[in-house]
Amino acid sequence: MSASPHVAVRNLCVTVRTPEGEPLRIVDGVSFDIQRGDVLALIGESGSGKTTIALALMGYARSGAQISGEIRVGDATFEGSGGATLAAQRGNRITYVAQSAAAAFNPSRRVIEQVIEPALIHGTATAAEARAHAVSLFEALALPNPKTIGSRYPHELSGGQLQRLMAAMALITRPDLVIFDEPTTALDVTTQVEVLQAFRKVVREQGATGVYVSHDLAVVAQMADQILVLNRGTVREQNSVQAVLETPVDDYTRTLLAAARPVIKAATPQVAVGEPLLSITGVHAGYGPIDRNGRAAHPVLTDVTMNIGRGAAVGVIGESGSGKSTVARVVAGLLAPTAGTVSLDGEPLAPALDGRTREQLRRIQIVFQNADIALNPAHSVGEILGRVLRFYHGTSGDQARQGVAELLDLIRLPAGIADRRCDELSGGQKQRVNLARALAAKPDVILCDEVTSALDTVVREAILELLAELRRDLGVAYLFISHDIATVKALCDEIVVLYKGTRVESGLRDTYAAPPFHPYTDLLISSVPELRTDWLTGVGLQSSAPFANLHESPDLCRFVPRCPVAIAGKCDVAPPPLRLMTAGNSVLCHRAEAELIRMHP
Amino acid sequence: MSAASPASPWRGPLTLIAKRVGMAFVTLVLVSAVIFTISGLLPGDAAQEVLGQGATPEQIAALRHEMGLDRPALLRYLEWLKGIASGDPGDSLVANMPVADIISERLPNTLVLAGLTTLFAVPIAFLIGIWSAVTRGRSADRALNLMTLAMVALPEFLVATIAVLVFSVKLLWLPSITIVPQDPTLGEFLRAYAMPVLVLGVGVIAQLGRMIRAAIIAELDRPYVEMARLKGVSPRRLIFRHVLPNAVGPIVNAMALSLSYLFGGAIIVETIFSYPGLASLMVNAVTSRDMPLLQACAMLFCATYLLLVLIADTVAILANPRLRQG
Amino acid sequence: MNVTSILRAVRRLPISGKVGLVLVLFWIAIAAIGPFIAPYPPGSFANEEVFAGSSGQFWLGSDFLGRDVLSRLLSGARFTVGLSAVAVTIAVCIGTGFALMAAVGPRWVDELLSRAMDTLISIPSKIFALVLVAAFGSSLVLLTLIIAITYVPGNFRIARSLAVGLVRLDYVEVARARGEGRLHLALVEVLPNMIKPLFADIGLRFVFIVLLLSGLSFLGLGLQPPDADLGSLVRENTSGLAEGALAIIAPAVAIASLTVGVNLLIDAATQGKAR
Amino acid sequence: MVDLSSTALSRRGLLGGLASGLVLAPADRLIGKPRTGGRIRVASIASSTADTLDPAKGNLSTDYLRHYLLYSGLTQYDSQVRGQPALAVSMETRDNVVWTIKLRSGVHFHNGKAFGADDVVYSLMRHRDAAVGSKVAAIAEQFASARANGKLEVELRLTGPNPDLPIILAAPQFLIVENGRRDFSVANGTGPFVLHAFSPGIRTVVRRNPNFWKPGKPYLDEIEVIAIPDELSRVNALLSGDVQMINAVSPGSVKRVRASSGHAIMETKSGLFTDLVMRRDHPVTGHPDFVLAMKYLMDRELIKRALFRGFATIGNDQPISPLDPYFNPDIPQRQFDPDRARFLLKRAGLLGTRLPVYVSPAANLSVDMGSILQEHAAQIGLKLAVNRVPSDGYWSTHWMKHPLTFGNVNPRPTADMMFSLFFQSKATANESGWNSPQFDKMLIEARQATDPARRKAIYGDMQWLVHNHGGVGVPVFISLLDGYDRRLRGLFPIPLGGFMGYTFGEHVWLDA
Repeated sequence: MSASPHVAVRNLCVTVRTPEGEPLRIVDGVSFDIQRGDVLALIGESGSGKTTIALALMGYARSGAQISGEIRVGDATFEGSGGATLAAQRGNRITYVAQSAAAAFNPSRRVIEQVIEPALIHGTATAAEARAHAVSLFEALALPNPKTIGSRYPHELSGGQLQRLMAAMALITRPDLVIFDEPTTALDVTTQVEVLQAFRKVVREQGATGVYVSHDLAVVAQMADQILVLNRGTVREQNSVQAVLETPVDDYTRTLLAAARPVIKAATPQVAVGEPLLSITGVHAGYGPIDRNGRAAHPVLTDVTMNIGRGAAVGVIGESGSGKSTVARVVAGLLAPTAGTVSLDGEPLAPALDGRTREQLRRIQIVFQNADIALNPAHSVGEILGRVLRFYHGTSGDQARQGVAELLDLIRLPAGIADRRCDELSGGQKQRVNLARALAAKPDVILCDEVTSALDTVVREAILELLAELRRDLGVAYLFISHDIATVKALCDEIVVLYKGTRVESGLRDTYAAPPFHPYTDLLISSVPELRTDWLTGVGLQSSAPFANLHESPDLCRFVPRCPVAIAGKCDVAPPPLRLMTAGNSVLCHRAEAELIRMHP
Repeated sequence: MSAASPASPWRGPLTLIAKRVGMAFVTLVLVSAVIFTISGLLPGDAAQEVLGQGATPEQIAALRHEMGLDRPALLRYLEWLKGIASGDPGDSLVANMPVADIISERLPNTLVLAGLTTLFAVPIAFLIGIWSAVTRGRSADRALNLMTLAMVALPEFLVATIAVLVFSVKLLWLPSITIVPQDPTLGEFLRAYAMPVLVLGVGVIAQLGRMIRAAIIAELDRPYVEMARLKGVSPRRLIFRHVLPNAVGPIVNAMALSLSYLFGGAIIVETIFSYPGLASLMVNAVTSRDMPLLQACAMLFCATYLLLVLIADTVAILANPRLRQG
Repeated sequence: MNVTSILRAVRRLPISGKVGLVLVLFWIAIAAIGPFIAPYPPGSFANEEVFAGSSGQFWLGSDFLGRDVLSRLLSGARFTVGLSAVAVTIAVCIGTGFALMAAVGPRWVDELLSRAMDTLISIPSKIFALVLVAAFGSSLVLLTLIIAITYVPGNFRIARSLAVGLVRLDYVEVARARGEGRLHLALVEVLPNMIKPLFADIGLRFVFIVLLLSGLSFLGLGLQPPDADLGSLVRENTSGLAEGALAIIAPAVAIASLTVGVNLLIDAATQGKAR
Repeated sequence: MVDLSSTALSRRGLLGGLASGLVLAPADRLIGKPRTGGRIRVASIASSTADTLDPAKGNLSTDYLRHYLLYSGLTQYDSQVRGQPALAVSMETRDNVVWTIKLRSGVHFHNGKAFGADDVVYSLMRHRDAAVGSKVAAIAEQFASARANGKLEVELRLTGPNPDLPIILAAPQFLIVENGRRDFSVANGTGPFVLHAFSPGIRTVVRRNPNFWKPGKPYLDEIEVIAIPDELSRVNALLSGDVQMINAVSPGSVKRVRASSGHAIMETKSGLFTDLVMRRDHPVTGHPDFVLAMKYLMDRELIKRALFRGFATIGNDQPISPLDPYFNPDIPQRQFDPDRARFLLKRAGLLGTRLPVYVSPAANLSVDMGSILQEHAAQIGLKLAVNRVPSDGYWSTHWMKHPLTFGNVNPRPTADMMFSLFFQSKATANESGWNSPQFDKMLIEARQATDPARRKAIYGDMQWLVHNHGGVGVPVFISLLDGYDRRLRGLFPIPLGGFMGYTFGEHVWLDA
């Protein structure tokens, strides 16, 4: 038993049918073994077949797909009989943690019912035993209120909590094999660390064999023993984590590794001189009806101020819910601020679209994150770009066609693409077109809202490259919004950190290389996984927040409930001051510069 | 994210429902105005219809005066509105009876027919919808699909007529008109209602079955279903425990529309089976220009529709923890 | 768009979709050329015998007045297909137009239109049509308008929910941020993306209209004689049903094949989209 | 001295009245002995919330049916539409103006009250009270006064001579109610059945009146009257055994009913007709050539054959049917002659005229007649547009209000009523707006004539006048078709309406 691997896959192929009815292999001749107690990472970009392989281990293929080849997990095989099939082991001996727990939990059932359901339907425990086991798993996974958290509904819980609850569900039957399918991709970095640590802890405690599917090498480095690099359904390289990270043999692996270490793209950081091009001053904004005090029912931004110089690139970083996208919407005029102003070249802009001139609108362009919904699928690329040319510049006919061709050239796409519809393009191509639409206006500033977040690492690299080039060649300024500090550092000269709608820190890029930081910035930076296997062990989880139970107040520092260094009698009573650090960055904190430096681990 | 609202857990749904009720009242008043306006455009009036072919102008004028039809329309409308507000829909112009009495005589008939049809059709619709959804794209689904299509596509009066010819006239199994004897036995009762329920049921089953199929299929594509499959959940448990609770919203909505159709739209079935329900009462009110009765029927249909939609929304809200908790 | 892509789309249809397509094309052709190939004028009393069976002279026999069933069927199909098509077009233009107004317009426009449509939808459609026909008469034009109005609210509901969903999408936001007017947003950004799901609704609504029209004919509110839509043909010949007269079977089959055909085609087309 | 149709009443000797229905019924229907017991359900064509228990308000056939079940009249119709004695045992007059009506004794209302002269005076004179809303108020205008002479005699004085009074009083509206009765939420009559249940627009259930004044009658224990407006449903209900008798069977359904071994059709030839009304006050339809052309354009044979399957009698553009004793058989039958119609129209310069013709289901088969007329007109170059309008509102808003409409005239018991209601210049329902002083004069003359032969001659001439100059085209007289369960016995036609002139209740029995 110990001699043979726990999982053995030989020549696995998965075939689907194209809309034209032709067969297409999305997994082609994949073979690997996993020893009992080991974690194998399947890594690759979207379309590499990594999830398909993971699902095949459960004898499961998404609709219309055909599995062939040999798969053995423990005693069960794909084509086995009775209880010895992979399908019969689903949820029992083999379990699964899905990518988006928010979507994979049934929204209308209480979490605990779902967590213990596998144990009940497979008869591995009574309801009472399963509940007790679940609570112990919740504890092990560092979930708050482990006894009661299960009685809540999925929508009442955060993404990180759900992801851990899903892990508990996967472990409730004490399985032999757990499949993690991109379990942290949808999470904020700060949450990701906690979840990864919880996962690693329980996997080790349970001694389960694991398959970890991810596109993120740094994450995989923390979790896996072995790495299988996949590209378009074939194996490019299989080796231990250490070996893959340090001595990759395959070109593709090297590309992946390179993309995972973004390099700084900006040519020369330009320091804003004189009047800024765009200035955002004391902006408050929110959604819902506005009350008598001029405050929105659901306030998002509180007193946000930042300037963007001509040709500058300012990054805005924060986790989900930080209000970073709202900044772009306010600047673009899509959301009128409840207070504060946005000025262009010193001239205040009307709060809403209606009051702005076409010229003002032209000078500020916005690019959204998801090109799938940012480009109208009913129009061709030429129509989308042509419309902007006609709208702002009155170009039409041959001139417009010429203009479209020039734009496509600018974003490195062939001119022939103008006649195609967006849904015929790849993700990267779409994002380029998305960008070109903004460029067509010949704007002074482009608001980039998470434009690289939905892309694979390699494609992301290329888009960042393009953005840097365009800035250099056209002198256009960026307000670059992202949740990923590495991306922002790669492109921007100046970075603003938002937390729950307040600007907690701002400064030039270089000030983010070393402390002093705002405690939240510190957490953000230290949460980014690094390409070394011992990173997760090294990162100290600052779980001790003295004011964890303090209710958030708009007047106090919003970060207090999570802050490990909050000061009693200060942070919980008075609004924090804005301190200018010697490096030039300003930080919204009660702690002085020296304290902040000292506190950095 | 984990925002547990400090207010009562019922505040969210209650304000939502209160808002709906308010809108329903606005709609009711609008309906009454629309009906009153349109009915003003109908040729002839109740006096002429009552007196018929041989009436003299003097007789008509006298009756018109007696019925109060010689007063301005707006005045009559406002008076009617006042009456309705105090719960009195007035007297029928034609039958010399309070409208409330006439309606209360027919209402149970309509409710029984609609109720029986619901009891008959809804389970079958669920069966068809679920079966069709789980066999999506396979031959069972295709066959069911074709069947429900044919059921939707045939005019109701044709279905009714053919059913009567087959079951009543040729086979003598079932009565061709719906007359319920006084104090019927269960057998008599079911026999009397078999035909109209069958005919009405055909349309409802087909419509609702297709809606249920669509609602389930929409859910089947969601990630939690795949997750449940990967947990080893059996197909039956998958549908009943996982999918249906989430598909409740669109399904109850479709059911509300079907029920409101059964309540007011059964005119053809009522005609063919000579069944004294509310739809034929309203048609009767139109043809006899009995405005108070017409208005009352329209109000009733509209109120029922709004009520059913409200119930459907409420059920959907209660079934959805996110909405339930505001 | 072009011929080859249409052909390719046709080839991709499942068998049921192809059957549906053939039926739909057949009825469109009949509606277009029917009256020209009819052997007799639809109103002429060509046969002494009423409810005659099929013969060389009268392929589908004669009706309750001894008129040629085939000729009446050919002209009836034109009315049914034509009237339903026009009515559905009007209904969809108004319903979708309102829906777009509600979606891109200010909130009060949405509230106002939604209330108005709720008002219309809460009155049972057959009774509503009946009152309107009683009030305004049932000439071809009025009948078309009345049927169209009856189906506006249904289309509005669906189109509005589609449009409201689309208006929130980023590409509409981008166009708005660009400074585009509401008309552009509605017609260029939103409308083209509603067409596919709307097409499914249009098809279903077409079927409902055919059925409503025959229901109205049943209640004696259909077209003016001697014109008759397919439903009226069934209705006026019901006395022949017991003897199995072709005069009633033929138009009944015609209605069924038309509505089933349209549904099959839509089903196939929308399922193709989902895949 | 008295009018032909009232002779039966004037001869006291014959008036046993015990079984007048039996005596008058055709012999072949009477094979087998009447049997008491059983319940049946009958379906009429229409009912609505306007259904009433007040005979004066009776408007629809279902009302007549209900009222004849519950109430009795002074006289009642026989199969020749003569007025036979009922609650009156005799009606005597010298001048057709003052009538002495002797009443039957020992008759009781359903509530036990004895029937007497006061009830008759009240029942007759209440029609003159506008508040009652009587449907026959116009006819009752001729009742100058009524006076009770003791308990069982009434003297009725008319405003002018009317020899037809015994026939008129058999009409359903003149059924006798209790003196002073205003509340008609219940029915208290002297009729063969007692009200058991009544829901307007839904049903009427009546049960045998054990104290009915015709001993032994009625035979049935219970009759339920419902309405099934849809003809096909009505026939189906008969064939499926849900009802035992229906009226207004369409000619197309006769074959089906006859094919069933348990069911039969009773044809009642009647004076009912649907007529094309051409208004005099319109330049086109008032043109004599146009009127004549339209009469020639009526394909009566086709209408009889296709629309009525032969269950009709060809009409001759005048309202007196061949059934009527006053029918004039000497007027030559007008034939379908499109050439002549074309010639007439051409002569009048009216070819190519466009005219709408209003038809409605309210006027029996006018929709199909209109279609036929339109088709034939089109062939000679006259463009008629058929404009079908719903039944409701037809009589008040369309009939007689457009140049070309269709009317529908129910059988009337007397020629006088027919002429005075529909052809007299001043009549409200003078459909075509015909104005012939000569005709009006002859109408009065006939009323005053005491010699039956003289009246017949005058009525004959009046038929000539209408045939030649009247503004209506009468294509056919329509037979009334009842369908019934063969076990139902004792039926015979009374030409005033289906269901034996709506009086079938007291005559029929159910064979076991």
